[in-house]
Amino acid sequence: MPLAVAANNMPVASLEWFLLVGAFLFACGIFTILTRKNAVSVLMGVELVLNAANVNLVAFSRFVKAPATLGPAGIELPKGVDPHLVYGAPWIGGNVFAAFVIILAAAEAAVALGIILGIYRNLGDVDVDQVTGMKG
Amino acid sequence: MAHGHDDHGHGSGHDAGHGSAAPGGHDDHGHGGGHDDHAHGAAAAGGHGGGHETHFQPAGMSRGLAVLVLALGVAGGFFSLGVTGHFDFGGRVIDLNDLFDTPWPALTVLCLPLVAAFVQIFVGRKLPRRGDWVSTGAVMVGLAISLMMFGRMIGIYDWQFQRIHEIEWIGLFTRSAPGQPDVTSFRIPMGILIDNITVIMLVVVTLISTLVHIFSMGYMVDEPRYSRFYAFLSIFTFSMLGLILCHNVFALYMFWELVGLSSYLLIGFWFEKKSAADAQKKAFLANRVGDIGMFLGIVTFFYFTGQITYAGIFKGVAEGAFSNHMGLLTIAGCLLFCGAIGKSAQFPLHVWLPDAMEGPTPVSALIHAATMVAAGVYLVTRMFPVFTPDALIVVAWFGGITAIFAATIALCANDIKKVLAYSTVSQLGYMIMGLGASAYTNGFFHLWTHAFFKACLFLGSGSVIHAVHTQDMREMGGLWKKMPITFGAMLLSTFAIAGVPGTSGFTSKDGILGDLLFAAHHHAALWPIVVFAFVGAGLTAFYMFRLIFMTFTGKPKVQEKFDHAHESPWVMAAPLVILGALAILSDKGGWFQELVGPPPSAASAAIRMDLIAHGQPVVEEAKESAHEGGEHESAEAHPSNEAASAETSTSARRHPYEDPLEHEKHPAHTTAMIISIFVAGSGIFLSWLTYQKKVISAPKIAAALPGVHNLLLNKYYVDEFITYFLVQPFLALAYGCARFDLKVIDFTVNAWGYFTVLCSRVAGLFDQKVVDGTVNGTADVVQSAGTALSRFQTGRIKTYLAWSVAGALLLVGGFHLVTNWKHVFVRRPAAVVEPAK
Amino acid sequence: MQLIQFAHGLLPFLAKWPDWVVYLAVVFLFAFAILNTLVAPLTGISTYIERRLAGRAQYRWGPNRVGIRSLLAAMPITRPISKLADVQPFKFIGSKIPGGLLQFAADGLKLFTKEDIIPAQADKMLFRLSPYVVMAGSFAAFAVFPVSFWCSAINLNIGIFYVLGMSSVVVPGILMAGWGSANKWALFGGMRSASQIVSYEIPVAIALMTVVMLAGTMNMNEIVATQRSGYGIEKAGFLGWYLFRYGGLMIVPFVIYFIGGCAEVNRTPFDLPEGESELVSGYHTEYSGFRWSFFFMAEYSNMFAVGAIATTMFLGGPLPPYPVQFTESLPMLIRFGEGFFWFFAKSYFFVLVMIHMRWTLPRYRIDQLMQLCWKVLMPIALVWFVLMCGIKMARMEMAAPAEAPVVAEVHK
Amino acid sequence: MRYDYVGVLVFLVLAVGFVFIGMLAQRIVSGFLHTNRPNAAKLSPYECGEEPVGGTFIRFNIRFYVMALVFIVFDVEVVLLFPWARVYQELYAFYRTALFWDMLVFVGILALGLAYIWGKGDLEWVKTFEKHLSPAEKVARPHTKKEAA
Amino acid sequence: MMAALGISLRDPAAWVFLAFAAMTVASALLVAVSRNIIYSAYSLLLTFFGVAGLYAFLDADFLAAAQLLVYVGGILVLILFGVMLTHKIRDINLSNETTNPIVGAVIAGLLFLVLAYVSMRTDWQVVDRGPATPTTQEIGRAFVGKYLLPFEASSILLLGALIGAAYLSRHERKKEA
Repeated sequence: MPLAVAANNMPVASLEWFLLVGAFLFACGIFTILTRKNAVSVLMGVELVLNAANVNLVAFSRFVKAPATLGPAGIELPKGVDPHLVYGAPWIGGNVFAAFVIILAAAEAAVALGIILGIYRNLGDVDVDQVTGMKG
Repeated sequence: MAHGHDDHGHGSGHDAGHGSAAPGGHDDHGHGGGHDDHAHGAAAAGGHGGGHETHFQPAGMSRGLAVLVLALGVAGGFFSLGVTGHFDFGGRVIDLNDLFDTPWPALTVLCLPLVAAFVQIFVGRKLPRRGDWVSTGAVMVGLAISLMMFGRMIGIYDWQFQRIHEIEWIGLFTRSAPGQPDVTSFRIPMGILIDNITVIMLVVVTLISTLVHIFSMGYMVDEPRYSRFYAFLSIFTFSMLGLILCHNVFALYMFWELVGLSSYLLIGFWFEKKSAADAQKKAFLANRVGDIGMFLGIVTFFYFTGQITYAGIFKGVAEGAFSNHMGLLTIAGCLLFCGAIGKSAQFPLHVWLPDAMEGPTPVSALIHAATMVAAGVYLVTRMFPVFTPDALIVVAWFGGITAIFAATIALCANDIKKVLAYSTVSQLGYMIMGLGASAYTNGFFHLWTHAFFKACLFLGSGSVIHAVHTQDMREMGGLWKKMPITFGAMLLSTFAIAGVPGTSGFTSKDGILGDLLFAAHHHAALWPIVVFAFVGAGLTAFYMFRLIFMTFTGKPKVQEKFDHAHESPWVMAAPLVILGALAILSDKGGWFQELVGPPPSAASAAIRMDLIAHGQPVVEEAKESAHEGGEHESAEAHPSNEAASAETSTSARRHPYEDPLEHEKHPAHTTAMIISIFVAGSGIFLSWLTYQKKVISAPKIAAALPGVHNLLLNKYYVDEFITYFLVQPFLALAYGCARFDLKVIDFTVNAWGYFTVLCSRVAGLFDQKVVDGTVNGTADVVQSAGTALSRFQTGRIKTYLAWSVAGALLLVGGFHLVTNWKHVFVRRPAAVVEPAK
Repeated sequence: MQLIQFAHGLLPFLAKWPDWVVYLAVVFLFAFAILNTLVAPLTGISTYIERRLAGRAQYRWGPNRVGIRSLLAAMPITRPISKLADVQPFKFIGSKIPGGLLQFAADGLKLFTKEDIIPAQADKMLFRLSPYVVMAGSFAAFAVFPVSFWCSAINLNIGIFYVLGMSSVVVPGILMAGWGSANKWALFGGMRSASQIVSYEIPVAIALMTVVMLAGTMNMNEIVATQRSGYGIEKAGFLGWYLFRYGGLMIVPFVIYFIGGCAEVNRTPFDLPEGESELVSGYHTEYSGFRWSFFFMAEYSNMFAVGAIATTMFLGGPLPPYPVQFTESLPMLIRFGEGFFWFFAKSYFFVLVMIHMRWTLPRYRIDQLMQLCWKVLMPIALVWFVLMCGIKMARMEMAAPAEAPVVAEVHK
Repeated sequence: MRYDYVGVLVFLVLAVGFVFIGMLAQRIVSGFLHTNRPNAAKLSPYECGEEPVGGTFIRFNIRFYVMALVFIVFDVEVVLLFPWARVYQELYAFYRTALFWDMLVFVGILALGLAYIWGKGDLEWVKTFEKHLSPAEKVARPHTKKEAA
Repeated sequence: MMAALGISLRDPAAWVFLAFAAMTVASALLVAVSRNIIYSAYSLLLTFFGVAGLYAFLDADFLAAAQLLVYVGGILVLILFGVMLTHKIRDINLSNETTNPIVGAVIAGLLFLVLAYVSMRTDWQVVDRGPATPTTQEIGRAFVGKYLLPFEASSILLLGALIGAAYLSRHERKKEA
């Protein structure tokens, strides 16, 4: 008995499973952001949210119908060359965007922690509820 | 070659003696007419002994000469390499047709100066010798490649030779439909065009630029901003090369502006001087005036043809893009010519060029004599097919007026560089005039020859200024003994510009005059131009020899300056020698006439030829003679004839240009030659009489004609005219507007204000009693509401997030729930998995 | 897949089993073998060798008692046999066997039976979890090492990238240990260690990326395969290794990698995180007994991993230094042994080098350490990466010159 | 390919299991041998045998954070460059030299960042400390930069 | 059964998947509710690891490793540093209090419900892509092809982040001194 997953080339679980996990991560992230007083914790919530988005992106990339090609229009490749071998598989877009989200998360974490440390130095604490300089 | 030490060899040794052999005759004149021949004679006697000055350094000079010969040999080597067309590099045969068949050589020539400029800007000061060798080396490499190209051009010898390398620069896509390939809706190509004109211009620009770079090593050596100067020179070289290499008008316009920018930077190089700063602004603004016209012209052509490449525009015009608007085509041509008016300093906008002499002299030589100002001429040459006959008449008139106009001003100028500047303006007028009179080949030929002798003259004047530290010719005199090389080179160039037979200037100017005469026979509107041209030729000879006589011969006016004068170091002298030789030699061979011909006709060519040849079907003849049987009957309307070029690129057959009207033009040329020799001779003679023999007294003439003299001294009051009739009116208009604003509008406003105050007094009572009650009530409501609502603005980011998430939820979920409440709880069928393809 | 086929070929009856069972079994065996050869015992042996080498360096003996003879003498049953050592020829043979060979076993026994102390103030959970993370991170990297020709536990196509990813899992584990110990030295050591490991990961990754760029693949088996030939020779022996390719230019990334690798395993001269004169013992100060030995094991297996990566990426992995055709016709099992021998020998060579470095070089200061990383290794690695890209570009250009990049040629 | 990750899992499980079983066995043996006899001295934080001084609160040098920050930026750079390095060879036939310039622009921009923080002194570990030194002390302290190189 | 659940429970890999998903979900929940911030941080480690596992299940091998390298090796370390730089080691509670947990829970729960509803009710156009292929080269091709501009632009983003964060921390040091 071979692996059932290998039979139909699809991942072990259907798209909805991944989306549900993503949604749960997202909700957890939002909950964390909303309820935590500690700025570092809030940052963790943001990371959760970004991860949730990434799970969705990759899941869609894997499951959902993709455009015909990633190549530019009007440029002919030499004959016999598979455009997917040059421009990449068309469905890879989701993965690429997930990679960009990872980059974004890294940049965001770096800057956010800089800000958090600034708050810490100034207020002696990292309670985001005390950062109300913009209060009207 | 660039490694010459700071060798201020005040060379006037044996080698220099050769150069002064011919001027020796003039020296005798100096003796004859000299007022103070005692001291002069003593000096001359010493001079004949060889090195009357204490600084006698034959070693430096001979080394310079050796380098010179070596350089000429190398240059000749590159040239002959190009002529050969291939060379054997250790078994690998390198095909030099690749110079044209690939874009990289041309791009190398283009980009090296840019790289050098960046190097100079960022690290120039830290480099040894302050980095002058970077710029010089860059442009020298460009010169080598250009010379190879030049040789290859001679080797190919096809007047219709042309190569275009283009890429898509901007392509805007329109998405047609999902899954369908996108459609390109708009493309702007970028590329380079190489043809004979380009190659010739390349050689001119790189050669002059190289020599000026070398010259500047001596001239600018004391300059604290030395490396910046070289950076600017490199930027200029880059811009100019880009201008001549690009294949479309957009790029042309960009580089055109870049050239303007570098000119701005270089004119104001000594920006501490107010005059220099003013001059640079003036040059910039004057150019902008012309450029607006040019831009409008470009836009017009783009609007009608939808193309920006030269070939595309010509094709579009030939295919009748303007067929319903021939008048507009004329206007567009004139607008395009506006750019040339600005850049080539034609009549109304010439004012910037003399002032531009505030820049360092090498700059004047490079930019304001040889190359940049030629850009306008180049523009007209390049866009020649789109000029209608009417537009050409306009062009010719502008050129003619400029030629005579500047020549007369030069008569009275005393600043050596101003004289040269006005002579430049005048010569540019000749070129423009020639192009306007359909003397395409000779007009462009004059650009080529003029570049050399004018650069030589400017560099020579730089050498003189370097020696005597003044620009006023009235303080010079007798310098030929001190500066024999400078004198020799400048004399040769003066012969050329005056049109002495045997020199290059004679050939080109005579060609223009002949063509002009021929054209005037067929178009009466050109007759005044002919008169202008011949008178201008005489005046040119006169004032140029005036310059020579006042500067080099006679006795020194200011002895102190004369004593300190010395021959320039060899880095300055060598370019002079080369350019002096080229001033004589650059017309030899006749290749130019055979390689540069008017381009195949666009829309207006048939009409133009009709104009010139009275309806003879010369167009067809020209085509057939060029194509040897005319493979393409329709070639006249197609600038891009691939079959012909594919043949020329490979075969060794020569395709020289044959002027179909050569026989018709012959009498005119003969006449023109005779007249011009006479005119030039008389100009020289009069000049000799006036400034050497002092038979004719110039001050007396000036006193006799005070009005004319003042007019000329004040340059026809053009600057004043512009000031009073353009600047002042605009200022007055502005003042007027301001006064209108102050008096009328403000009065109205104030009156309205008083009225309002009055009304409000009345209304105030009502307001305080009735309205305030309402308003205060409202305000209280608003305030309490605001206080309540401001609690939402907690300043806490989390609260905001909560609200936004809740809002999004409400929008997405709530809306869906409200609209689809029936379907929310009904399950849809499961998704279907498509099988693998 | 290869492993499954290999297993099928070895034991035909496995074909009846489900694929995944076979696969799991094979990988499990493989992993178990690695754990029990390259990780646990090798740590002990390396300890012994290190102490002996340290003895040589410090002009003393090092462990020389607890050997086979003392083992025999310790147990009453075998004690008579130990007496044989006084008799020829056993005396001669015995003199050739170094003493102290079983020291590591004795140490292991001691550690196993030692008291397991968890400080009262420690965060017990983190304290206990840390060895798991550290061990998992350092052991998982072994999954892709090509221990012989086309023979790794997993033939992962992101091979080297996976190694980098897995080795970065160790860092939170170390911080876990440092924090969980509730000891200022431990926390300090943990932060220093994390900072150092992550910093040196950059030059290391760039140096490895240079190889990936040259090889055009990240699969470690394929990277090894690209090193079979070089300089135009199809089977080039050692000339094909990336260390010697490109005219020796790759030595620079190799050196950068090795320095960075030494720093990543916190070995002298980069042992600041556990410098005993400053921080007692770094992040595992509070650990003792068997729990401590996992950190110890992770350190030594990491050392071996550094050597293995260097071997795979730069020194041809299991490829022998002589051209492979000499032994190509040998039976498969011998070839496997040959590959394993070379892989192990080369990798262990680096371990020995690291041991020598420890007893030769003084320790860096923290600022020097960071400056070495960011101001020396990192710029050089980056520049060298670009340089090698340029050289690769030049070579590809020469191999297949571009057509004239002319899009359109318009003639008059 | 999907099998490969099962393999990774096997390795992870084995490593965790190794530690788990090891600790379990140790627990059993220690229970058997009664080696586990904690007391207050044993359970206090180890500070070389001295009484623990002060709390364990340490004011960390912010440099640790800066290093991690620089690291994460370049880590991401490496992550982005790996796919590029992977396809450099095989796509060269199509993109030619443009491929190299792509990378150079990317690396160059980040090198600018490195140059920036380098020039601004963010890579100096002891810079803030040196500020407080008197000139004489500074002379006495050899500059760290030269030593590090 | 598969049609209803979208997963075959007879498949052992499905159990592994479920274990991973459960681990991810549980650790995410722990991040959200843990009283101890350091536990939150280490739960985040598990979440990241679980997400990496999900990537592996989605055949995104490169992203799985990148997740480990960047999230676990980079961002998590940064967060841990952040925790350690802003806390005393002896804090029992590590000041990880929550405010308004009820409101947060309601919002997050509703959010989850809406997202779950959308993902369950949408008729996804699922296609079979055939056997899984390595993604690294595909991502690389996309990087130098269609996504070249984002690729280069991301370096600008990183440059900005680097300069910005360095500036912030430098500001810190000045104050400190």
